[in-house]
Amino acid sequence: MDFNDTPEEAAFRAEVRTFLDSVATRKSDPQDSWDKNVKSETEAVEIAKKWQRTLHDNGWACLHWPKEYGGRAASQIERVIWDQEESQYLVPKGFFMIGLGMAGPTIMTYGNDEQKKKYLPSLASSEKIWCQLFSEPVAGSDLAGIRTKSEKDGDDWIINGQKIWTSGAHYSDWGILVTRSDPTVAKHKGLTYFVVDMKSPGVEVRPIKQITGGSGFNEVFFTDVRIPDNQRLGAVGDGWNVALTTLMNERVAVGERKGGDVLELIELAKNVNINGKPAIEDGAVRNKLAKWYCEFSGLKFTRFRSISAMSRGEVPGAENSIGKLVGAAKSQDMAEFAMMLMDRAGMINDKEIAPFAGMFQQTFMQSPSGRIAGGTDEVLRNVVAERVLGLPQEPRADKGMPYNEIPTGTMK
Amino acid sequence: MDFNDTPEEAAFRAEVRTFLDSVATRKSDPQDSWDKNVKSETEAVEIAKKWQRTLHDNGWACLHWPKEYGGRAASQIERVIWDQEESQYLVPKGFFMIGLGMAGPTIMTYGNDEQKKKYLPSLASSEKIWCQLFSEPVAGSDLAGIRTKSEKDGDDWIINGQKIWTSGAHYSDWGILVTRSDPTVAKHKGLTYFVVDMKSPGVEVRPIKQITGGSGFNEVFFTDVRIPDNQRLGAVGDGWNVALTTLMNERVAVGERKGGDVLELIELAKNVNINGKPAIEDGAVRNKLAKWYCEFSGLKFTRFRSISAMSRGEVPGAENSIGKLVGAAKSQDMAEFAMMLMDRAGMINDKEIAPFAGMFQQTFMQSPSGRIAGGTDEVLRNVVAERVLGLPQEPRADKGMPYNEIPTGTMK
Amino acid sequence: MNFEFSDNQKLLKDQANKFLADKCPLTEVRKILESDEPYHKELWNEVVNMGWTAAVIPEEYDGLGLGYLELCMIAEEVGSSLAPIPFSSSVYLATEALLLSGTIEQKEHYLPKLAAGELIGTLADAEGYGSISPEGFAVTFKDGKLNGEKMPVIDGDIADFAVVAANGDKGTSLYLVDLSDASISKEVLSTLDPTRSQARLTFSDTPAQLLGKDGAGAADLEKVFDNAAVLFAFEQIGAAEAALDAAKDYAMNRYAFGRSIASFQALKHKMADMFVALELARSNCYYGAWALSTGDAELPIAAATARVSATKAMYQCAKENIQIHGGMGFTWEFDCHFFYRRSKLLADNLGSQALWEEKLISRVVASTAA
Amino acid sequence: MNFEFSDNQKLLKDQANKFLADKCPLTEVRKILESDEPYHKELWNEVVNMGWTAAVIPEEYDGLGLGYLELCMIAEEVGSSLAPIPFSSSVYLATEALLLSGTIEQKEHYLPKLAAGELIGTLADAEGYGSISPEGFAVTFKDGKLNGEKMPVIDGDIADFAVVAANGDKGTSLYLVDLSDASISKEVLSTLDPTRSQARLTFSDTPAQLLGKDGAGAADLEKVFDNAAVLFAFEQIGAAEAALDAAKDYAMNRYAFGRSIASFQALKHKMADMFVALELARSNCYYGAWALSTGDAELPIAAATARVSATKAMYQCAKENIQIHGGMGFTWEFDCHFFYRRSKLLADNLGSQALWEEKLISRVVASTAA
Repeated sequence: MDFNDTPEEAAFRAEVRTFLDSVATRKSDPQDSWDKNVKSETEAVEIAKKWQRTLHDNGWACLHWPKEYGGRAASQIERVIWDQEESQYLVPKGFFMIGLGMAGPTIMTYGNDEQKKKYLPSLASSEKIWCQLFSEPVAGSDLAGIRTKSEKDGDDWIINGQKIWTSGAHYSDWGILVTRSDPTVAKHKGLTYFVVDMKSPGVEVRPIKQITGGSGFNEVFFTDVRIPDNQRLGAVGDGWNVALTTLMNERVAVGERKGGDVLELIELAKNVNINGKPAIEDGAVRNKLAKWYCEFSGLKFTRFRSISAMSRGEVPGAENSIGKLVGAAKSQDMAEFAMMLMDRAGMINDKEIAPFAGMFQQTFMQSPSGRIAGGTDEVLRNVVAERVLGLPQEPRADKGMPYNEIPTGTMK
Repeated sequence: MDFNDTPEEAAFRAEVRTFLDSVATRKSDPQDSWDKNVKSETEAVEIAKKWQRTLHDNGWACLHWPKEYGGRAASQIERVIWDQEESQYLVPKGFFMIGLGMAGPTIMTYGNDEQKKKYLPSLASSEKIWCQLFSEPVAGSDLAGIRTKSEKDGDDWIINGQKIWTSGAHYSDWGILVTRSDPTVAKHKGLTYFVVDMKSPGVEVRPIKQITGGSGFNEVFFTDVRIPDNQRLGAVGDGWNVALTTLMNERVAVGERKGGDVLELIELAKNVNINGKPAIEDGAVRNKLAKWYCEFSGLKFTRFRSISAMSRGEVPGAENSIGKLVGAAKSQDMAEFAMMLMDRAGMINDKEIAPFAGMFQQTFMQSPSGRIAGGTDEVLRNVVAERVLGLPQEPRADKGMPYNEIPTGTMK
Repeated sequence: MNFEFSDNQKLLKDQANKFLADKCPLTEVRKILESDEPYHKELWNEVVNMGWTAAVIPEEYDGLGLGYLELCMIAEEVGSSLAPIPFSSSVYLATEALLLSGTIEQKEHYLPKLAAGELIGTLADAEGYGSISPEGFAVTFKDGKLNGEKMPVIDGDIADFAVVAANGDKGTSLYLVDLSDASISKEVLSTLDPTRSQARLTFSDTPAQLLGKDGAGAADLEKVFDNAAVLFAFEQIGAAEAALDAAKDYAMNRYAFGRSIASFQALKHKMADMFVALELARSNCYYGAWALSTGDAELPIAAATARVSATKAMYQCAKENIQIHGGMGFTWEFDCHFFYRRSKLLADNLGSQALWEEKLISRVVASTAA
Repeated sequence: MNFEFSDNQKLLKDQANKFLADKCPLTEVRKILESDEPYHKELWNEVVNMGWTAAVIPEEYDGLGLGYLELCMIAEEVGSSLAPIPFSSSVYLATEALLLSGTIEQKEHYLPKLAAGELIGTLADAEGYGSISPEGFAVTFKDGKLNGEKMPVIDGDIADFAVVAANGDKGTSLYLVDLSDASISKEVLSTLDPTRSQARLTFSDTPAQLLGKDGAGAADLEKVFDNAAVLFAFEQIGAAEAALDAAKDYAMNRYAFGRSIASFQALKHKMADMFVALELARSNCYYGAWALSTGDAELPIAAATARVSATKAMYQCAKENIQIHGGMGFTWEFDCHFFYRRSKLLADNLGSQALWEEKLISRVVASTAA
């Protein structure tokens, strides 16, 4: 039991570091951010594309891809090492995650030769940014319940409907899209999967304003959008299986959550008074801090165990749901508690005034989304119960029912 | 808003008190118990029967029964007042609850004239003690899933099967029994309800030892027990509706839980040290005490609201589930916490040594049953969700399925 | 036993409910949230016209002379509607402080104007981060003048006058301050709930007059807070119930896997737990209302119990309402965040949960020693 | 990174598992629970034969000289089986105290006998109700004699010798006491978990010898407890996992409403929460094991973290195992109560959760100040 790299891992890490040192600037302070001085999203996208091209030119763009598609066939642990090292440098992150991480592998599995030739090189060379068009207002946890319609019209398909929670839709070139091509069969059977040109006529992107005031996601409306049949991935009606392939390639996050964890809360507790003495001296506060410290520590070492498993060549399993399940609720509870310690001044979110520049207030508003996005608390408990503990699924009320006969509600 | 009786209630209370003063001894200390010097259960049953006859002779035995059956047609609030007053005296409680509270009203509703004549007078005069034979090892929360078989044989029925959680089965004269007379129809449709003579050949009663070491309940085994058809209540196959009538008459408990509530915990916290000072000075302890005090107080005033509703003539609803749902978990958590405060000595349950004569240790072992008996926490949450909030039931996997085709497990 | 509000009190509640449903649907709350307006002036005027600001002010001071039980009914509805008005500041805090400690002259001057809505009052105690310690306020009073900074002051930018807790010659005392005085500098603060304004007030030789006995400020403040705690608690359970109702409505009508999501145990039990928290808090609030209305000696315990359980219930209902709404719950477009924001505002505004838990348990322990 | 036990360590764990499944099924635990026997003598002899009591004792003292990682693997299985033997007292406490503070002579005398199972040791610190305060033990040591009462002492009626914390000339020190000495009176205590015996020991001029530096008892005790905390925590997660497995098995095979009760979300999510608590505790235990095995400076924090989270996880799994079993869960006939009893024994035996939470947070706060 040790925390060190194996010799192979150490060698890989050294190689990564040497490369990064040659092309990027190391952070002088962990709080440093690559986009500190970036003025607009357009500029950010340009910088990201440029950086991705540098990676590509040096063979680091799609390191987990098979070698035949220009990748390095990197293992899970090598991806972790890359992430750990890359996070030390002032370089853009995330713009190509959907394309390289999800669309690429799906195309490798389901694309025909023509499609592979068309999409994979521009993905690898990072000329194009991709987005994911799966969730709909009526279909969140129940993804197979999507409604967006695809109808065959000659050699094309006509798409009508609405997608939601699409990151980067407005600056993406291509999207991966799941549609309902046949509403008269069971819900998993009537889906068809496409690649869609995001600049097609009839595609309208609207940002979603979140309760934080910011907007990281979009709604995407499709009105008579035409997609040529040669942009279909997989057979007509086989969209559910294609989508599962995409989702299985969703990146396992083993990174540490940033901002407002228990050590910051301890700092706060040293600096505010409660019931006439520093909060850190109050038994109730200490009790909560002990609880959160145990969770903080437990999550950290659960990540270490995951990384170790990857290092042994194992694929991380559903245990990883724990990170988000525990972490999201903990973030919310800690932020609420931190504000409580600030007492009457807890609501102030002015960065100039609030402790930690309003980090806890920001977390308070941001954290509800952590308990929902990427699987609600409830879905994650199902995942743990079913996939880890092997407990049975609930009977499905809509099992085998034709999609257009499944009861629906009035709420979106 | 006030805590006082209405003039009518005050008059009734005075009448009750006058009567009780005339026939019973008032407790000098609230901890006093009527069975302090009682040597055996047989003796206890005798005392109870004698007391019940006194009540009967004075017209107080079945005060909520209609006048035509010898009752006083008492209202809900009058029953509460009776209970409040009776609890101040050294008199036996509980032995006739099933008979007077549940069997009697069921017979009034479903019994024919002959049955009413046969059972009601001896119930009212309290010669006979009744017990309830509903739950089975395979059917707890899912009561309609019972298996005990009844088969017609001439004018009799032959009963085979097993019941469980029957209080007082060993000293009862009569039992109310739900059986499955037809396993080929849907589970709610194939039930038939009987009155059974507990001294019949083939009835075997075995006490169930609980984790506390005590045994308040029994298993009852039926082996070819004969019941004459004239002891059937309601139609063949209508047992579920008869049973529902019985259950609707299950007494709404508005009494206060005894033993080990927050005020005792405060006393304990004053008297043990934790981290070098009296536990009561520790912020974490105070925080927990505040939480439990709020629950204690919330439950108390929820009871007051229920009593007020009864005083207005309303029938208490499913809101009353809250008392047990919150109270049972609170008992368990407080007992665990109390033992934690005692630190290494927490496990000692010697009455001579342990604080409060081992009350918290006793509660620790007893309280798990509080979260299960009379509806599990989970069932009570369903009750609140469905009956109070009006949320939909879950789809039933066994809906409409013949009983003998419903999947069963291997665990009892 | 009649541990329930009277039919007349319930009628008043119904009227308040209808009035606010008409005048203050959540679209009106949204208007204030999305604008720079510190509060909803038209609504405030309507509320004044309804006589709510005059409710417990005695008739001799042009009030309605109603009891606290009536005011509790109004508070529950104000809470339920999330009304963006300085009701709690002016009615539960400033008016209460005057009723409790004002001289006849002070009452004659302020109460009729408070009743008529000509003045909005507030109370300024907090001095920055952490809980206040009544032994030592940094704001000082000397020779009729206040100096120092209060931060945050709820409705400090709106109010015409404030009851200010400060350190005078004999220790903590309360003072009445006209907030239109030019010596005061006011800074509106950015907060998570812009539907209730908060400000920083800086006093520089600001004229002030003593309210109540010199040196009795800590004790007076505690009494005002106990009264206000019950009223805040009613606002909190009103809002908690509204959040639970919103969750229920959404869940009933949202389908997944071919059934209403309200039929899944995870959500059913979550809502059952919300209801349980609310119901316990409600019972404690009734107890608080009884103690407040009768001036019973149990008020300090009853008020703290109501306050603590209502604070928890509202936060639980507000945060789980978002969760039950799923993705929609964290969109700006849906209203869930209004309850979430307000839950923290009401929780922290009168002193935090930790503070009230400590008050509660101190008082309970003291009562067991007697 | 290799934050995992080695294949050899896992093999040892597998062997321990098979051995205990064979020698100590729950029917054997039941035997002790239902008898007057204070522990399972045959099992203890078998455990000694397996060499487990000799595991971390160096070879020079006739031990196996294995590492703590190996002992952690054994501890997890001992915990999982609920073995009714004085393993923790003799191995985690008495042996650790000797390894840490014994003179060569003391080690030569005791360690080979502990390794061979010829002696059972324990540690006596508690003096009645509430947490111990290391500043002042009431038991005193003077002129080679101990006087006073220790209560409760785990395995105090079984053990051949005890490490006793007492107040000597230079303050708190540890002493070695032969428990067969006629001056000691022993009273077996009635407790909620009779599968692990507890006693009151009264010393009357009982001969004792110093263990470790005179006056260093508090510090030495803290070190012993930190080591033991990691080992206790492994017992706790072993038992927690066994309770979760029992709940799962029962729920999978018990049907209601035509389906396995394990398919109801209320129970699925309850078991998911049990698993989450267990998994976080396990990760913290691994951290503790690493720190213990390497003697890292982070041990005090790691041990407390492991201890606190394992205590919580075991209690949660044990109590919810009963709940998932429904009515059967509170029958004597089913085994659920074994886990419930043991969860509290292990929780309170090494100092309560409150004590360890306080240790944890003191240490974390101290580390952030550095």
